[in-house]
Amino acid sequence: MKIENTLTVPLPPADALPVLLDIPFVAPCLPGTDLTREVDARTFEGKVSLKVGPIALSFNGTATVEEIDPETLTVLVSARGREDRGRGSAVASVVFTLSPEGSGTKVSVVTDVTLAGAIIQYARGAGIVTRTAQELVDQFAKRLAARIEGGEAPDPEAIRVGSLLWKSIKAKVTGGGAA
Amino acid sequence: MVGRVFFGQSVKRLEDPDLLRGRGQFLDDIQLPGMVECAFVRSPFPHARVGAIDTSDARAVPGVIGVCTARALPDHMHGKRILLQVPSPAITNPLTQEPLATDEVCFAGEAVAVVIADNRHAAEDGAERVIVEWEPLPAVGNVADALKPGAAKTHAAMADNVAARQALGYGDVDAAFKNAAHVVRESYHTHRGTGHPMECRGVVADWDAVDQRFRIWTSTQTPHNTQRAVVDMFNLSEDAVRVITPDVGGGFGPKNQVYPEELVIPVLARMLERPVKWAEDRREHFLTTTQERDQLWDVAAAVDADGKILGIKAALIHDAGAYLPWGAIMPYISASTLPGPYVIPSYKIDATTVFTNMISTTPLRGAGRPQAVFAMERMMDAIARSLGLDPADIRARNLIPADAMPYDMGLTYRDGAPVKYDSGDYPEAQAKALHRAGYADFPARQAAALAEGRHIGIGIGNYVEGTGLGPFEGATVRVLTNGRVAIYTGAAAAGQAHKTTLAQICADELGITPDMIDVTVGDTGKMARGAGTYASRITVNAGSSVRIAAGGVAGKLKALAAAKFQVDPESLELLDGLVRITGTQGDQVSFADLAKMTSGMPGFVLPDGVAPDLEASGYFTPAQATYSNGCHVAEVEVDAETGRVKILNYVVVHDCGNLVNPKLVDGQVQGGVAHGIGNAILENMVYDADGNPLTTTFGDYLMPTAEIVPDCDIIHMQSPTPLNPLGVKGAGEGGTIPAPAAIVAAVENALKPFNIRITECPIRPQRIVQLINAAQQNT
Amino acid sequence: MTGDTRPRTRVSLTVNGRAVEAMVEDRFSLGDFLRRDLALTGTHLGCEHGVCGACTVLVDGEAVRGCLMLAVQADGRHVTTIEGLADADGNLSPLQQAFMDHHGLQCGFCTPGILMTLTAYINESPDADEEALRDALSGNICRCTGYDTIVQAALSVLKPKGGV
Amino acid sequence: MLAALENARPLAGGQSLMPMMNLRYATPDHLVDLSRLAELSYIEASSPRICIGAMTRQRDLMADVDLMAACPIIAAALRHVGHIQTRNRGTIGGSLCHLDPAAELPGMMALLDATLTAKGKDGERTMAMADFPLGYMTPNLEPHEFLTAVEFDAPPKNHGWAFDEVAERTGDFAQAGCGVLITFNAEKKIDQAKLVLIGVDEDGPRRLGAVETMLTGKAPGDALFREAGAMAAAEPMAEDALVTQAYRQQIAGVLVRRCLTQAAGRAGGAA
Repeated sequence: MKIENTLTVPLPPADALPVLLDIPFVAPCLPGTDLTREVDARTFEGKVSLKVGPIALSFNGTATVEEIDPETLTVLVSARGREDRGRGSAVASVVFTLSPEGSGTKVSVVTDVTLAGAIIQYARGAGIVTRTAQELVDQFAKRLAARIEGGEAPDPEAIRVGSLLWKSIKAKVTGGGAA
Repeated sequence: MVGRVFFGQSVKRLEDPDLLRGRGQFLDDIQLPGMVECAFVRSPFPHARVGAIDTSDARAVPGVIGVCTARALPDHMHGKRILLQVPSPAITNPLTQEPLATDEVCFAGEAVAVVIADNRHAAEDGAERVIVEWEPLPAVGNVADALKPGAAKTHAAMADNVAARQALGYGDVDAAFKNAAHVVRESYHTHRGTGHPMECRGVVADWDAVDQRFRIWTSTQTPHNTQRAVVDMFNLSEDAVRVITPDVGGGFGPKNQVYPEELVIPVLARMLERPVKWAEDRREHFLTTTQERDQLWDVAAAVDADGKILGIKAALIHDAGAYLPWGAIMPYISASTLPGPYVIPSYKIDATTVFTNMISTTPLRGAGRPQAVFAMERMMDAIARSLGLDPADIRARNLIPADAMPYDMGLTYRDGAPVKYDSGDYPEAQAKALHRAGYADFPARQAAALAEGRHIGIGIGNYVEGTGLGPFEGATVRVLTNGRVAIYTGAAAAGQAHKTTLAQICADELGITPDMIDVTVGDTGKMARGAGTYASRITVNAGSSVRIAAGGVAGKLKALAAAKFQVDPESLELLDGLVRITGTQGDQVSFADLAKMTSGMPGFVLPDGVAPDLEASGYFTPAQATYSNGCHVAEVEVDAETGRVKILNYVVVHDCGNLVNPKLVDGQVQGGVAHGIGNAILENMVYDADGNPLTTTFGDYLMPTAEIVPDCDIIHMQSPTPLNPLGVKGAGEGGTIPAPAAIVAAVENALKPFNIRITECPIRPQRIVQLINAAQQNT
Repeated sequence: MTGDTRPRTRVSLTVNGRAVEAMVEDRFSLGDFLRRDLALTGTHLGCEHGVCGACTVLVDGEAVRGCLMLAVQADGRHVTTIEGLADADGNLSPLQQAFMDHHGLQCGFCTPGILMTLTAYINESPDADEEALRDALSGNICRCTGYDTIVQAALSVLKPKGGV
Repeated sequence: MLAALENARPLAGGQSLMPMMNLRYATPDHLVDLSRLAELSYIEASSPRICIGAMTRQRDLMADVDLMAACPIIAAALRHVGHIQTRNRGTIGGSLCHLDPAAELPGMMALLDATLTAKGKDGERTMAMADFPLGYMTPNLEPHEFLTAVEFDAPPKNHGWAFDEVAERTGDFAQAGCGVLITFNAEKKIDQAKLVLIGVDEDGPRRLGAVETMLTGKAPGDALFREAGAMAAAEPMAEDALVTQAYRQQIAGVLVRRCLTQAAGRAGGAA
């Protein structure tokens, strides 16, 4: 599943790049994330907790900065995690591509998530899993932009994805009307 | 009571008294002292490399006794794969599964480790805590993708996804197409489903350290195959491996495989020196029990001006799934089934079997035939449409006439013998079915319904089915010293009432009632050789061998009594457990007394030429398959706005030769149709593009229920086969085979006003609506 | 194995008319408990997610899924299983007998659940017609029979004259 | 007790939670069995305000004569809820809290504008059904809270009603379902129409406010009900691995039209 987002940050690309490489700074922007150990400068262990309706999931895994290309202003981060109770596995690669936009930087975030195991072997839940992944990545982009702009740490608590979605759907229904 | 015959009677089932009281002994009901239970650690990924496996957390779980991975298995198992059951030169990559995957997993659900605990709950807790480093690999999640250039590879080390190639045919197809007045082409797609017996699989193993031998109970259709595979894996003698089938809660094909668990559980029992049980749960069944039916067909028919078929050209891509446990039999059966009951002067088909990263496919009730019949019958409807003829008429013009029997089709069947239809009246079968279904006045009914806004339709499915496959099945019949009779056969039962059927056949030979007979099925310790229950072969093979063996015992009984009474054996008859001089109230001797005398009683001297023990064995080895046939006519109503289909009427004309027990045959047909209804309108095992299974509960994979399946109107024709002493043919799969073709044709016919064409099955409401919407947009 | 920490609870209930008292693992379903602790293996587990109906038993006379009720919830209740359908002398109930007469079963795995469902249903709705019966059966899956002989067996018990 | 325990869940009839636990999707550490709370099992349906205890079983709801007389749509919807065996254990409160997108009872409560009462460590609070779903299978309840009761006004005596859904088999989760309540004024115009869809929105039942407004004051008829169906079919709807948005929209539109037609036919004073 490929999820694409863009965010703009009020720093020129040369200054924005080191920020994206600062995993302890970036990681908490993914809701429900808790870094537990720095393995080396580029590799971190952590935990992502989330709730999909009645199902509480907790992924333990590692995130690694795989490639930094200062020429093309591209960063590749890979992450993989295993759900605590073996209900699934997730493998993700995130490519950040920076380009100047005005005085700031436009960051394109392309996330490719592969989910496997019980959590996705459920046809009726496929829609909500896709939506949850999309929502998490959207939230990540928003929170990262906010953090770079404002500097404050985001709320580390595991989010109830449902409640976030409720607001977005309400907005869609009241604002958007019929499709 | 003289002259009483049980063959042909709907006697009550010998199996029922226990089953109705909850006293069946199914696999999971087995409890042995000191027994432990298992749960497997299975790949979440459809395709991945297996890295390090950390079992330390799992071992700390309360109740967990141990964890075993591929590398912890005994040396002799390393690198060894499960015995390929049906080898064939057509197979380019004869790859079967490892008992536990070592380096690479190729479908979601493939096991890499097993957790042993004091109960299943604790074992599952442990399995949750085994941490495997997976490296996901690109996967093939769809049969249509497997041959595309640049496709992912199902097995990382293989050059492509081709598992087997087969080409069949006869006659001059090119000439036929050149001379054709019409050429009709269509493509078809049939989807995956599976058998879903209500009892999942399971294995119990016990290693006798004193005698150095295994006892293995497994919920299988083919205990001798399991025995062969265990013997092969462990380098043991057959005497050291006894495989026993308890009561089996349904099979339908997938239980005729040998599965990794049937090798892993025994090795654990030997390593731990205590009995070990694994009982599959339904989720595992969805992931790891074999499936079938995904095929892509391109069919072209050359037809003359009168609607007679001149030739058929076809190409078939068959989805093997990840491995080939049963070889490449289904596509071969499909290819040889396509021509069916029709005169097809020339024929050419290329079948390609491809690997995909989904659970392997193996024969499932119908075994490649439902797909072939779907393709052929849909093509018949397409020809009818294209020539402006009635679907019944186009079939009638092409059916093999009864006086052409026996009919050599021109192909070689899977048993190596020519496909030679032995008996049957195909035109009469169709005529009877149409008559019973009220086909002649259907157009009037259809018009009347349409006037009320109701869409009803009718569809036909004809088929011929090779059954009663060899190589053989055997049976031993023995008179016990208490006067009862025992039958032993290797053929395992899974609900077909083998015990009842075989007892009926034996009872007639011995002049007793079936309830005097105890039948033991599916125990390799009781019958050294056997093939198993598949291919609708048991009544033909085991039934005939019981007839032979019982005949041998009857001869022995008479010889002994003749010696005792000093009379000619010809003057004796068997009745109610006695041997007596025919028609007189004179001398008689009981089976029990004769059994005691011949069982080694001191002082008793056997008459000349009579071997000890009142026992005889028989093996029946059929010369070729025997061909059952039939015609199904379905009438349905479709809600064109929601796509919901209701089956209003279902007629089956069924010819499986002589009927041993008509009620049992009716049960097979009715149950088979129910399965076919599932294949037609409900059951679809859905995978995503990466091979992740999505329908893994009974809430998402829809089995037919009581309000879906109508009471079928079953008419039996009986064309006895000359190929076996009973004149019987197989009956277990004919209910399923033509059902998707007939039902889908009926749905299409009901939607005639919308002019849609349905070339796939199952056809579900959403798809029906999509087709209607698409057709309306085009007009 | 060190200190088994798996929680257990004492339950007392009546099973097939017999008083039963036991320590049961908290997480055991009623089906697990009947099969594992009481060796009443006639109740079968076919899916453990509440769809197939093979595990159906009667609790206080009502049909319930044995896989969707915890054993501890059966405390103080009257449970009837397939083993309790025949009378004390082992004579089949009229419904069981009808299944035998009509070939209402093949492999017999789903049969206990179906017999329990129908026993309760026929008791509550003795006037049911075929359509109602089929609706009542919709929570039990049988893969072998195609249902017709099951429906015929049940109808024969319902109909005053067809009964056995 | 719920407040004191970590990762605890209340267990009502268990007909939704138990399958998820057996499949190891849901893994609570503690379950608090509410089924022994006999005082939460009651139906008061003889007065204009109908009150139902949260632990009332679906079976009892179907069998209650007063409820059937006052509000027959509930029993009609319950016929589609699972099977006999699950309705014998399943409760109204359990179904509401599980909040499956396709569940019939949350749909009925949304249709009837029910008020829900929850109890927790801080006492009782009430909320409108409209405020109860927070998102996908997420009820507006704190971990220490559980539902005790629902109440709603009985529909007017001469109301028309209909419930229908599309599912491939009896008892399956609805791919879409629709409930309608309708009343007519003296001029045989629609006085009030209430419509709810289930199974079309991951976040719970969806009332069709715009359709209700459109219908009010109009004379019933096929054209009007077709228009209502078309409006419903234009709503955004959920999509999963098996059912597309387009199909849900189509069947929802069909159900709206059919249910309006049937409900209008049943209403006193209908045209």
